[in-house]
Order: sequence, then C-alpha cells, then structure tokens
Amino acid sequence: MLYLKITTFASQMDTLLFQTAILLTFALFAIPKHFQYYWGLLLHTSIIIISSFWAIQSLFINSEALKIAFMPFMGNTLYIEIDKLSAFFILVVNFTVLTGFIYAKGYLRPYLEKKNKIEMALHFFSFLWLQLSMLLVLMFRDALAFLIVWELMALSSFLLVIFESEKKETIRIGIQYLIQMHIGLIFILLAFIGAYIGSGGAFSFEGLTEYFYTHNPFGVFFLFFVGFGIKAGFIPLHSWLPHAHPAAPSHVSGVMSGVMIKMGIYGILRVLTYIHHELLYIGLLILAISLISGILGVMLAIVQHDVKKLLAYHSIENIGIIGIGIGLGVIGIAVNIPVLTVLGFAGAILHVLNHSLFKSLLFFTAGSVYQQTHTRNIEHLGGLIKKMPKTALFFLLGALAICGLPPFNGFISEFLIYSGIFKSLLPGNLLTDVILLISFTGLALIGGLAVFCFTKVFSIIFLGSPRSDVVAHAREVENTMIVPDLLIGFMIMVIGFFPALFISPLASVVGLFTKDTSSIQQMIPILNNISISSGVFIALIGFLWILRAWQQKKQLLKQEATWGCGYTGANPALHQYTATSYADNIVQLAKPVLNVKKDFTPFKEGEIFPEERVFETHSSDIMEDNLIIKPSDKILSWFNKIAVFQTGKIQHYLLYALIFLIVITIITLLNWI
Amino acid sequence: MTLLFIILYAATLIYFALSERVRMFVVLLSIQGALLFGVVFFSLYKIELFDFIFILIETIMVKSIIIPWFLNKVRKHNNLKRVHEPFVPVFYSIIVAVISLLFSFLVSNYLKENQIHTVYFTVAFASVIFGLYFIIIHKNLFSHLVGYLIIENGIFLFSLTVGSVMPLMVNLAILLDVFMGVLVLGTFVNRIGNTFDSIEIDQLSKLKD
Amino acid sequence: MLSILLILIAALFFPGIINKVKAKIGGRKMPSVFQPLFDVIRLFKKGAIYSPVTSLIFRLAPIIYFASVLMAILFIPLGGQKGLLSFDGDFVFFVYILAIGKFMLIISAMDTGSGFEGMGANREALYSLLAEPAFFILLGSLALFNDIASFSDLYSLMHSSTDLTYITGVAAIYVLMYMAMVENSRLPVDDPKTHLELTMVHEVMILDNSGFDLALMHIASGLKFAIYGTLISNFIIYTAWPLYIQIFLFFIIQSCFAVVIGILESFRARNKMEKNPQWILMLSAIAVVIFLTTLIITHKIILN
Amino acid sequence: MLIIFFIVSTVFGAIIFFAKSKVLSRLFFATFIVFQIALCIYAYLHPDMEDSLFYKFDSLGVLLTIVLTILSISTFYYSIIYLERKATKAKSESTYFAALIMFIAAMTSANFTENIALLWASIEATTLFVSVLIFHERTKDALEATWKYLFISSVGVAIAFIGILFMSIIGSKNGLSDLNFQNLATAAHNINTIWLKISFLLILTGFSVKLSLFPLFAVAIDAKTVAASPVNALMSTALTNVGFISIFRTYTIVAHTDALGWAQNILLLTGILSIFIAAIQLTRVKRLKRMYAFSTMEHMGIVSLGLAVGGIGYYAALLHIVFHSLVKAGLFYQINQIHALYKSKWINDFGGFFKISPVAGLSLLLGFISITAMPPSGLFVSEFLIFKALFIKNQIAIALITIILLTAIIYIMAKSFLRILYAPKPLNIEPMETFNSESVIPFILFGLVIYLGINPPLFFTDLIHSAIAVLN
Repeated sequence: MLYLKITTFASQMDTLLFQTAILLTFALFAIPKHFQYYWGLLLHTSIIIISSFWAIQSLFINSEALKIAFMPFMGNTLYIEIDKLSAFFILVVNFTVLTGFIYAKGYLRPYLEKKNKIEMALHFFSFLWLQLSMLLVLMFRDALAFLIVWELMALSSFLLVIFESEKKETIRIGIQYLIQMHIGLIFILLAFIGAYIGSGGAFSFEGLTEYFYTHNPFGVFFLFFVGFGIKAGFIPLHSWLPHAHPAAPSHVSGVMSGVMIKMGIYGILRVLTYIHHELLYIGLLILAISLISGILGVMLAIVQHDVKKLLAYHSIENIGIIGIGIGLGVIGIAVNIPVLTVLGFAGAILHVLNHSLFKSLLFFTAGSVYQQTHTRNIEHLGGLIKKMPKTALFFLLGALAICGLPPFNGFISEFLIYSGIFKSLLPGNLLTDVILLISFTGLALIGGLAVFCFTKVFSIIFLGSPRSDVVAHAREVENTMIVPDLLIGFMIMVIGFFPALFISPLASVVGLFTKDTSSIQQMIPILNNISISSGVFIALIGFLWILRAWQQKKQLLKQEATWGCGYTGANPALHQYTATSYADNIVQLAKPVLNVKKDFTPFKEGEIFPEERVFETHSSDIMEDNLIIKPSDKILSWFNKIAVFQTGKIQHYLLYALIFLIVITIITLLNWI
Repeated sequence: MTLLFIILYAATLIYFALSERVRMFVVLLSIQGALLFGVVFFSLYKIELFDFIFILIETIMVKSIIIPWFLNKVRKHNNLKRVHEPFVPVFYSIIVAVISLLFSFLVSNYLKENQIHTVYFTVAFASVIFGLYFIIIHKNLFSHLVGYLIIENGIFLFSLTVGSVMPLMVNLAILLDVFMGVLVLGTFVNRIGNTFDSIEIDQLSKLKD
Repeated sequence: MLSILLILIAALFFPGIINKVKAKIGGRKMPSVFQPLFDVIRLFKKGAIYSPVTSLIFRLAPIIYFASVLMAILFIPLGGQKGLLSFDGDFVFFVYILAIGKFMLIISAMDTGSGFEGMGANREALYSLLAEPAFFILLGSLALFNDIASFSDLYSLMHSSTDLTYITGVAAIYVLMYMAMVENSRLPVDDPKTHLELTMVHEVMILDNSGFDLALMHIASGLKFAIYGTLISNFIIYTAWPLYIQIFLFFIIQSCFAVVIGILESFRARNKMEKNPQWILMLSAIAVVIFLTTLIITHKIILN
Repeated sequence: MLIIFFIVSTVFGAIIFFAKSKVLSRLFFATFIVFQIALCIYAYLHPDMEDSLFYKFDSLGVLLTIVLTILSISTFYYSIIYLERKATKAKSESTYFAALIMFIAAMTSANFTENIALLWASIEATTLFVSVLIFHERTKDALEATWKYLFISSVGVAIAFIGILFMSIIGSKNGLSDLNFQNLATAAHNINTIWLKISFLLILTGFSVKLSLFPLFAVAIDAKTVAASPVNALMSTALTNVGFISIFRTYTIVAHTDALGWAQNILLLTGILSIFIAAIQLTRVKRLKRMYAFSTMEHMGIVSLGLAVGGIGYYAALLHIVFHSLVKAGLFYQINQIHALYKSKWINDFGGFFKISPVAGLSLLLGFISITAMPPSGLFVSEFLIFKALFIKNQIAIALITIILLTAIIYIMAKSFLRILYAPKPLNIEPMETFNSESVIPFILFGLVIYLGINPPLFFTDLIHSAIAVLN
C-alpha cells in the first residue's frame, strides 16, 4: 500500500518534470547562442532520465504496462502508455539521441559562426522535439494524438535536414522528404479511419483489436504497412532516405538512420500485436518486401560514391533484415511454429538495437571524416587511417558489426534469425521450407554483399595512399566527437560478447506476439557458447600477436615500397584500385537492377596516341526514378498545363457562373442529382 | 395590357442582340425603363398614391431617365467608337437571345405555380440570362455596364412576378443599390478610361498569374 | 580435440600431396611431400618487409585471418567426435568467422595501395560472397533431417540409407569439393602457379606479405583444404565404426581428396575471369537441387 | 443595441472621413474598436436574444463576430504600421479608416442579421466599402482589380437576389410577411423543393464571390492581390466568413427538406472544384498574396465539403473556418513586412528571410506549418474530422481526390515558403530595422490555433455545437 502511494506520487512527480521539460524547450529561443547547447543537454538528459526510468520500470520491474495521465486532449484526458515494446524502443531512442547530442557539440562548432542565434536555437529545438516526438510516438495510443506526434517527428527531422540550407540542393531534398513523410501520414490516417469505420470502435490502437477480430486484417494492415514503411524505408517506399540522410548534418543522420526510421518498424510491430488470425499473407508481404529491400538496398549501396548515401542505402538493407525477422515471425504464427516466431521476432527486435548502434557509429565517424575533408565523395579520400586513427578504428568496428561478423553485435541478431530458420526447417511443411530456403539464402547473400561493400568503403576511405590533397589537412577530431564512438563501441562489444544478458528483455518483448517463449530461453546456453568462442577467438589473436612480436624481435624488419610488379614509376595516389573499379564486377553482374551510366568517349578509329580522357559513373535508383520522380513530375506539369482558369478576363469569370447555373439547373430539373 | 408591355420588353432584348451601336444600348435601356413602368402600372390592382410615386421614381425617373443620362455622359467621356464588334457575330447573338427566351419559358413551365405569372417569369429569367450573355460577348466595359443593367431590369421584373411580398424597405434598398452600383461603376469606367488608353477589357488583364 | 590434431596433421601434408601428383602427371621430378612444410619453417625463420603505405591493418590482418581459420577448425566434427566448441547452429558461426578472416585479408590487400592487390581483393570478395549461399543451402538441406542443427548433428541422420540419400551425399561432396577450390582459389577459379599478377586472385593478395605473416597464410590455406576434406569425409565415415578405423579412413579420404585435386588441376584449364561468377553460382544451384531432394526424402514433396 | 452601434459607427466613419486628420482618425477608430469589443461581450452574454427588429445574437454570429473583432484589433495595429511605411497622406488615410469602420460594421450586421434580405443588403454594403479599401493604393493594378471586384460582386449579388426572391415566394406561400431564416426554415417543409433548389443554387452562385468559392472565385483573388495586407487579412478571413454565414443560413433552410441531399451534392461539387482549381492555379502563382488567396479558396472548398457531408462535418467546418481565419490573418500580417523588406510582390524576388530577420522568419515557418494543416496546427484536426466525416458518409472518392490535391498544394506552397525563408538572399536589399514587434501577433494567432486544436476550451466548443444545432 505504502509502496503504491510512493509510486503514484513519484509518477505524478516525474510526469510533472516531463511536462516542464517539454515547456522549457521553448526557452531555447531566448538563450544566447553559446549556451543553447548546454540548455539542450540539460533538457535531453532530464527527458532521457525520466523516460528511461519509466521504460526500465515497465520492461524489467512491472509485469503490466505503465499508464500515466499526461495531458488534456480534445476535452478528455490523454494517457501515455508504456508496455514492453514501447519500453524497449524508448531505451534505444534515448541511447542514440544521447550519443548524437554529445557528438553534435564538436560537429556544430564550425556552424556557430555562420548561423545566427535563432537558427541555432531552431536546430537544437528541432533536435529536442525529434526526441520528444519519437518518445511520444512510442507512448501514445490515441490515434489522433499518435498522428500528431508522428507528423511532429517528420517536421522536426525536416527542420534538421535543411540545417545546411545554404545549399540549394538541401531545400529541394527537404521538401521531397516532407512530402513523402506527409504521404506516409496520410496512409496511416486512412488505415485508422478504415478500421474505425469498419468496427466503429474507439479511434485508437485499442480500437484496432475489435476490427481485426471481426474483419480480414490484410487490407488495413497493408495501408499501415505502406504508411509505416515509408518511414522505415522499405524498397520501393525508400526514395526519401538516400537523399535526406546525406543532406542532414551527421549527428542528425545518425539519429534519423539509427532510430527514427525504426519508428516505422515500431508502428508495424505495434499493429501486428493486435492481429491474431489470417497472418500468412501479411507475413509473406512483409518477407517479400524485406528481401527485396535487403538485397537491392545493399546492391545500390555498393555503387555509391557518397559515403553517407552509401550508409543510407545500408539502412535500407538493415531494415530489410529486420523485416525478414518480423516476416518470418509472423509466418511462424500463421503456420504455428513457435520457434520461428520467437527467434524471428527476437532477432528482428535485437537487430533494431544493433542497427541503431553501429549505424549511428558509422554516421558519426563518416561525419568526422566529412568535417575534416569537406567531401563525402570517397574517390577523393584514402590513407586517412594515418591521419585519424581513432575514427578509422571505430569505423572499422562499425563496418565489422554491420556485416554481422562475430564477435560483434550484428552477428548475434542475424544468428538468432538463422537459428530460427534452421530449427523450423524440420517442422515446416513444403511451403514453409521453400520460404525459409529463400530467406536464409537471401540473408547469406545480403551478408556477403555487405562484406563486399564495407571492404570497399573502408579501404577506399582509410587505407592505401591519399587520392587527393583534401586528405592532407585532415586531423583527428576533438575528443567530444570520440566519446560517443566509445560509448557505442562499448555497447557493441557487450552485445557481441555477452548476448545472453539481453535475452530476458527480448523474451518479454517477444511475449507480446506469442505466448510460448520457451525456445528463446533455450538459446541462452548457445549464446553462452558463442561468447566463449568469441573469447577464444580474441585470445588466439592475442596469442599470435605476441608470438609474432617475439619472433620478429630477433629478425630485422625492412621498409620497402609496395610491390609494383617491377614498374617503379608508379604514382601511389593514382595507381590504386578505386571505388568504381572495386564495384565494377558487381555492377556487371547486376546490370538489370542497377542502372549505372558511364560517361566515356570511346577510342576513335586509328587513334594511336590517345588524348586525355575522363571516365565517370553515375548510378541512379530505378525504383525511385520510375515510382516517385517521373509520376510526380508528370502530375505537376499536367496541373500546370491545365491551370487556365485565371485568365484575367471578366467575361470568362462570368462564363463559369453562367455555365454552372445552366448546367446545374438542367440536371436539377431533370432530377439527375 | 401588361402582356403587351412584357412582349415589348422581350423584343428589346432581341434588339440588344441586334444592335451594335453603343448609343442604341442606352436608348434601349431607357425604353426598357419605360416599359417596366407600364408593366407595373397596369399590374397594379388599385392605385395607392405612395406606391404610385415610388414606382414612378423607380422606373421612369431612375431607370429610364437618370441612368441613361448618366450612361450617356460616361459614353461621351470615354468617346467610344460608335460601333462595337462583339466576340460573337450578331447572327448568333439573336439566336442566343431567342434560345434564352425559350429556355426560360421551359423552366417556368417546369415550376408551375399559381403564385407567379409565368409570362413575367419567363421574360425576367430570359433578361437575366441574356444580360449575362451580353456581358460575356462584349469587349468594352461600357457594354458590361449595360449588361449589368439588363440583369437588374430582369430582377425588377422578377420582383413583380413574386407579387408584392418584398418589404418596402428592402425594395428601396435594391433601388438604392442599383443606383449606387451604376454610379460607382460608371465613375470607375471613367477613371479607367483616363488611366488606360481605352476601356477595352484586354487592357484589364494584367492579373492572371 | 582429436579432430583438431588430425586436421592439423592432414593440413601439413595436403599441399605436398597435391604438388606431388601434379608433378607426377606433369612428368617432372617430384619434390618431397614435406616441401611446403619446409618452406613454412624457412619463412618462420625470416624477417619481414612492410611497405610504408601500409598501416596497422596490414599487420593485424594475417593474424586474424589465421585465427579465424583455427577457430573454424574448432567446430568441425570428425565421425563421432563433436567439434571442440560445437553448439546449436555453430556452422553459422563457422561461416561468419571465416568471413571475418576474409574481410581482414581483403582490406589488408587494399591497405598496400597496390592496384594488383586491389584487383585480387575484389575478386576474392566477389567469389566468397557468391559461394556463401551454396554452403548455407547445403547445410539447410542437412538441417531438414533434424531440428537441432550443429555440425556434428547435421551428419548424424545422413546415414538413413535410402538411395536418394546417397545421391544427395554425392552431390554434397561434389559441391563441397568445388567450394574448397573456390575458397582456396585453386583451378578452375584461379591458378596459384600463374605468373601474371593480373590473373591472380589469392596469390596476388599476399604479394606484400613476408616472413611470419606469409607463413601463416600458407598454413591457413593448407588448413582450409583439410577442413573441407574433413567435411567431405564426414559424409562417408560411419559414426558407428570404431575410432581407429575412422582415423584411418579419415587420412585415406583426405589424401584421396588431395590426389583428386591434383589430377583436376593438371588436366583442367582455368576459367576465364568473367566466367567465374556463373560457375560459382552453379554450386548454389546444385545445392538447391540437393535441398529439393532432401524435401523428397523427408516426404515433404509427395511424388506419385 | 445594434442600431446604436451602426449609428455610432456611421457617425465615426463620417467624422473620420471629413476630418482628414491622422490623429482623429486613429483616435476614433480606437474608440470604435472598443465599441466593437463591447458589442461582442454584450452579444456573448445575451445568446439568442432578438435585437433591433432584424437582428439576433445567435451562436454562429457571436462566434464569427468574436473572430472579426480579434482580427479588427490586430488589423488596426498593422494598418497603422502599413500606412506609416507607405508614408500615406492624411486624406487617404482618413478615407482608409472610414471605409474600414464601415466595412467592419457592415460585416457585423451581416453576421447578426436574421433577415435574408437584410443579409443581402449588408453584403452589398461590404462590397462597396471594401472596394474603397482595395482601391486604396490607386495603382493601375488596383484600378483593374477594383473594377473587376465591384462588377462581378454586383452581378453576383444580383444573382443572389433572384435566389432571395424565390425564397420570398416560399415565404409568401406560407403567408410570411418577413424573410426571417427561422420562419423560412419552418415554411420550407411544405413546398415544392424545386424552388428551394433553384434559390439555393442562385444564392450559392451569387455569394461565392464573397466566399471565394467556385464559380465566382476569381475576382476575390485579384482583389487580394492589390489590397493592403491588413485589409487582405480581413478580406480573406472575416469577409469570407460573412460569405460562409450567408451560405450556412441558406443551408439551414434547405437542411430540413428533401432538397438536402441535392444541396449536399452541389456543395460537394463546388467544394471539390474549388480545391482542384486552387491546386492547379497554385502551380502558376508568382505573387505571394495570390498564393495566400488561392489557399483561402482551397480552405473554403474544404469547409464546403465539411458542410456538405454533415454529421461531424458541420462541427469540423465551423472549426475549420475559425482556425483558417486566425492563421490566414497572421500570414497576411507577415506579408506586410516581407513586401516592405524586399520592395516587391513577386516570390522570385524573395529569399534569405530567415537570415535577415530570424524572428519573423520563425513565425513565417510556423505559419507555413499551420496553413498547410500539418500537425500540430488546429487546421489538421478540423481537416482530419472532415475526412473522417467524408469516409463515414462513404464519399471515399471525394476524400481521396481531396487528399491528393491537398498533398500537391502542400508541395507547391512548401517550395515558395522555403524559397522565401532559405533561398540565397537577393543582393540589392539592405538590412532594415528589426521587425520583432511585428511578429508577436502572428505568433499569438498561430499559437492560439494550435491550442484550440489540441485542447479546445468548453465555451468554444459549446458555441460551435449550439451554432450547428439548427442543422441536426
């Protein structure tokens, strides 16, 4: 009883604090430029503390969801509700936002001179509201409130994307981003309205339950999937992603790619918690789209020269992997193979966390490179590991993790999905097995392609010798920009080496989708084995290192130029493998899906001494071209063509009236309407 | 007897379609005013002095003397050409005038009401539609003004068709409105005539983006 | 534990045997079987040369590569014996641990900043990514037999003797053998004895490695052969048989494998570079066929 | 009460007009505003009270008059700024204020009147007075726009009058001596609906000038292009509301007859056409004011959709019209500074506003978010309710088309707004005095809309509910 009292009081207290923090965000505009960051930090930390407190409460302590009266809304009270799923996502969001904001301090320093007070304030304000809106998206269940914060999320991120508004390109991208987000919102809106009209239940997530019990869920779910999928960036709904991420400042793209697109995943998961029957086709839909996203995403990533664009495409790929997990999970429910459900969902949800970690790490490090070299085109880089060793090593860590290589975290989530697949091959029927075959082949392929891509990007940026003089001025970034890398790196290691720790929260989250979560408990010994193996691996490496050190102590070590096959006149900068040439053989294989244009003037007939030539490749995204750009351009040009009503001649204006009158009169008299 | 006037009124509409001279428009307007007086006068059952005076003012004074006079001033001030080619050849205009008559006749047939005199209604409706048409086919503001007045006359006829249910005050308001309207519009026409080098409407089509 | 020892021993002789066979067929005077061993030992005695372009990565890579191969061995069962660290789904770990080794090898090749090594690196990356699915599909089809899937368990039910099982077995062995060729970049994918850097895959990547590192590379490739040999031998060896027979059989199979490779290498010509991808993809196709056959065996496809 | 008010305002207007002194005009206008506020409070305190023969303080009137009053206060403030900027002569300033007083008074009368004929008369009056205001700048464009506005409105009002005549037929059939809306509504039951239909059609067409709705939308847009921005703020809010009231009241007559379904179809048609035309014209728009004008048209289209579908649509329509008034007014107040800064009306001459005056830029950004009905703007709530109503009434096709058009509109407007805010700053403009004081009111208005959208206070919702009570 006493405990209850205390908790209720506490809950009131922290709600109050939360609301105060929200109100205090507006104070940013009044604060001088150089203190805004600290004000932001204060608010961020307080928000993080409170929300994490709630999240931990409901994820680890309470058994049932946390429900707090938050604010008056539309004449009645609006509650925030935190169940296991929300709690998990809240923790993910908070961690990434925190690292992002720490990173921002160093990253924004150059802008402090260029931007005026209000602009900076707006930036920090939007960053705060990006976090707040994400948290509220996770907390609200009322549909209208949800939609509002959903759009707030889009707006704040939009304001963040157009931060470098000096570039004309940025604005264009920003608008496209805003519009596509808005379209997503519309789809979600339609889905809610459809469910509402279908069932006449409450206009909220709870209202869906009733609808899904009484109707075939596919139609409404499809609307939801499109709406949330645009945010998540499933192909072919992805076209905002590869533009918005590069345009945004790196701490923002880190957060956007790390957690914001996961809100789409959250939405899909949230909706799935209310669907309990006729899941097979839903599962197949998710799985198919996810496989396409995974493979096409990474393939498109391979051909990019812009490092942040490349990373953006990798986000699509990872969303694909998450989707594969979810899809398999759903199919598992449909065909009643609990192990597939459990491990599929578990893998997906863990991958959400993992991706948020290594993707933000990669974006931060890439941002550091950009800050130092002012170029995102990797063809101009090279040999940076000597200039910025810390950044390079963290980038490598991120790369290894994102390729799902042991002993890092990416491997764990993929491993869960794999073992889910392999365990359910036996119980599965023919259809299931074929699906599983396709999915694990897809996963394997994605893994391989990811390795291909990241060997390329890492070695082109950091290894070899510099390809242009932009590298010359590069220095290691200041420590505040290394700290977040450290934090994230630590998390990656922890998940990689001690995965068993994360099983119980995962189990509780997965519990929302299926009752029987026993099979995830069975994973614990296996995961322990994995951590042992990882340990052994590291130990081996250490041992060999020492061995070699000991062996080389006695021997003499020489420094000689790289073997150029006897050709000594080589220019180390130019006679290297470039990103383009590295990607070329994939491009050859995947001509139909990647249209890469090569600008090159072929040799003329009898051209003995060829004059100087330039060779350039441009890759464009067919999905985007054919599904987004061409149609929208067509519509707008069409609008412009038929916009002939404002002629400036009075007679025409009256003519409309006359025609209107006569036509309506006639059809009225004839009782047509 | 009233019927005669109405028919004549209809005839004036045809004439409007027929004539291309600006002076003719004004004359026709004043004729219409006179005709309207006739219509009202003969449709009154018993003549009360006040009503009579009011009608006299409304029709003879305003509609057939003051306004035409004012219009003439405007016309002179803007020294309009005598003849004005409308967009649509006269030939078709006549057809349209006739069609508008027929159409309104049909319409009035549709809504048979003991409440209203069909003939009034027909002509009134026709004159409104024709007024609109008149504005649409003419290029210069002056003719637009004329068209507006045709419409107003039509409305006057309408108010007769519905019988005397209009409160007097409102009736006054309308009269005032027409009067004001014409004055204001007329002055504007003059102003435009001064500012632009003619009162053709293609002078006035800057605002079209 | 035993398996590790045996594999190590096998690995020492494997390259020797291959060379011997090739020399025999080529009608050349045969070097001793121990020659590769001597080479490695000689390398261990030598110092090393590092290019100034290279960085820490270049130093780190050979060690991680070697460590990854050793790790891989720890999961390989032999007949009855489980792998040392065997656990459910360890073959996923197996594949990915090899992958990390490969990752490091590739970037170390890129680290030297040499065009040729870049070329090799990028081919290596491509081929291994194409080969990976084949391996997974193969193991997947084995996993169709039983729910718990670790290397050692995968084989245990292979021996339910229907003739279809043998077909799958043979096909599996075929796939594994050629995967071994791809993984070690031997003929027909790559010719280790070629002398033109432009056409090399594996050899060109280790052009700049020397001394200790080079030795590790050599041993690693030997070990890889041995690993695949063991995987193959597991298809044949009955777990029921007494241990000494198993061991005996193991060596027989390994050496046969080596001989076969030797013969293949001396009679088969090398693929054109751009033919390689489709050739490797073919392995996955065969693996799919195996998968379907297993579906038939497990009565998931009812044929009548 | 109202009679007194009108007399007072006329007197004030006359005084200001003839006094021709800046001080006096401002003084009297201020006092007039005070009267206006007093009237508002009085009206709010005496709901549904009959007043001076033809008037009645019904909820709708009160609601829209409150909006009108709020806006006339701010308009007064911005008019002063505007006239100062233009360094206007005392004469024309006095004309301006006199006309403004009469304009506001006429709108007030239109809001409160009970009698359809009087409503008509007051709307005609608004036309006359507003044209004086439109013509204030005395430029060629002003002349053209004013002429068009005057002429088309006169014709439109004439057409509307025919409709009213038909109404009077209905009245006379039931032996009504006056044309009060309520009596007409009661009378409308037992009558051949064809009369009703035609009169509704005519009235809609006639007053579409004021509502800047299809078919007679065009001239209102031209007028807004040339009028002074404070006047615009009233024209595209309070005046459109007057138009809305006229349609709404006529609709109440139709609402209880068999003609309802027909009227709904007509409203749907005009609504969707308005939105469509607004959308396609926006692709061509080059002047900021015209962009706003077209956006007004679009919003009016949405309102008429809401009115058409009924149910929660009624509520949403009223909500929408109030929110739109506040937001649009705020935007027009902003224009004042933008034009002053860039000395141009064309969007292509603008740019870098955010850099030049950050606070104003911020408010403009907020305005953009609000006018395009993105959350948290209250307009989002009302639009959302209207869509909900459309779907409930199974008008899915209309809803989807509208959604597509609205998305296109957002895209187009976003381009212009972001151009103003972020595009590289044109070289020829010199930084001038800060505007921060001017941005306060827009901030308040936008904030108010957000607040009213998220958490509407009780009296507000009550007003709306009682306003639409007559419909269902």
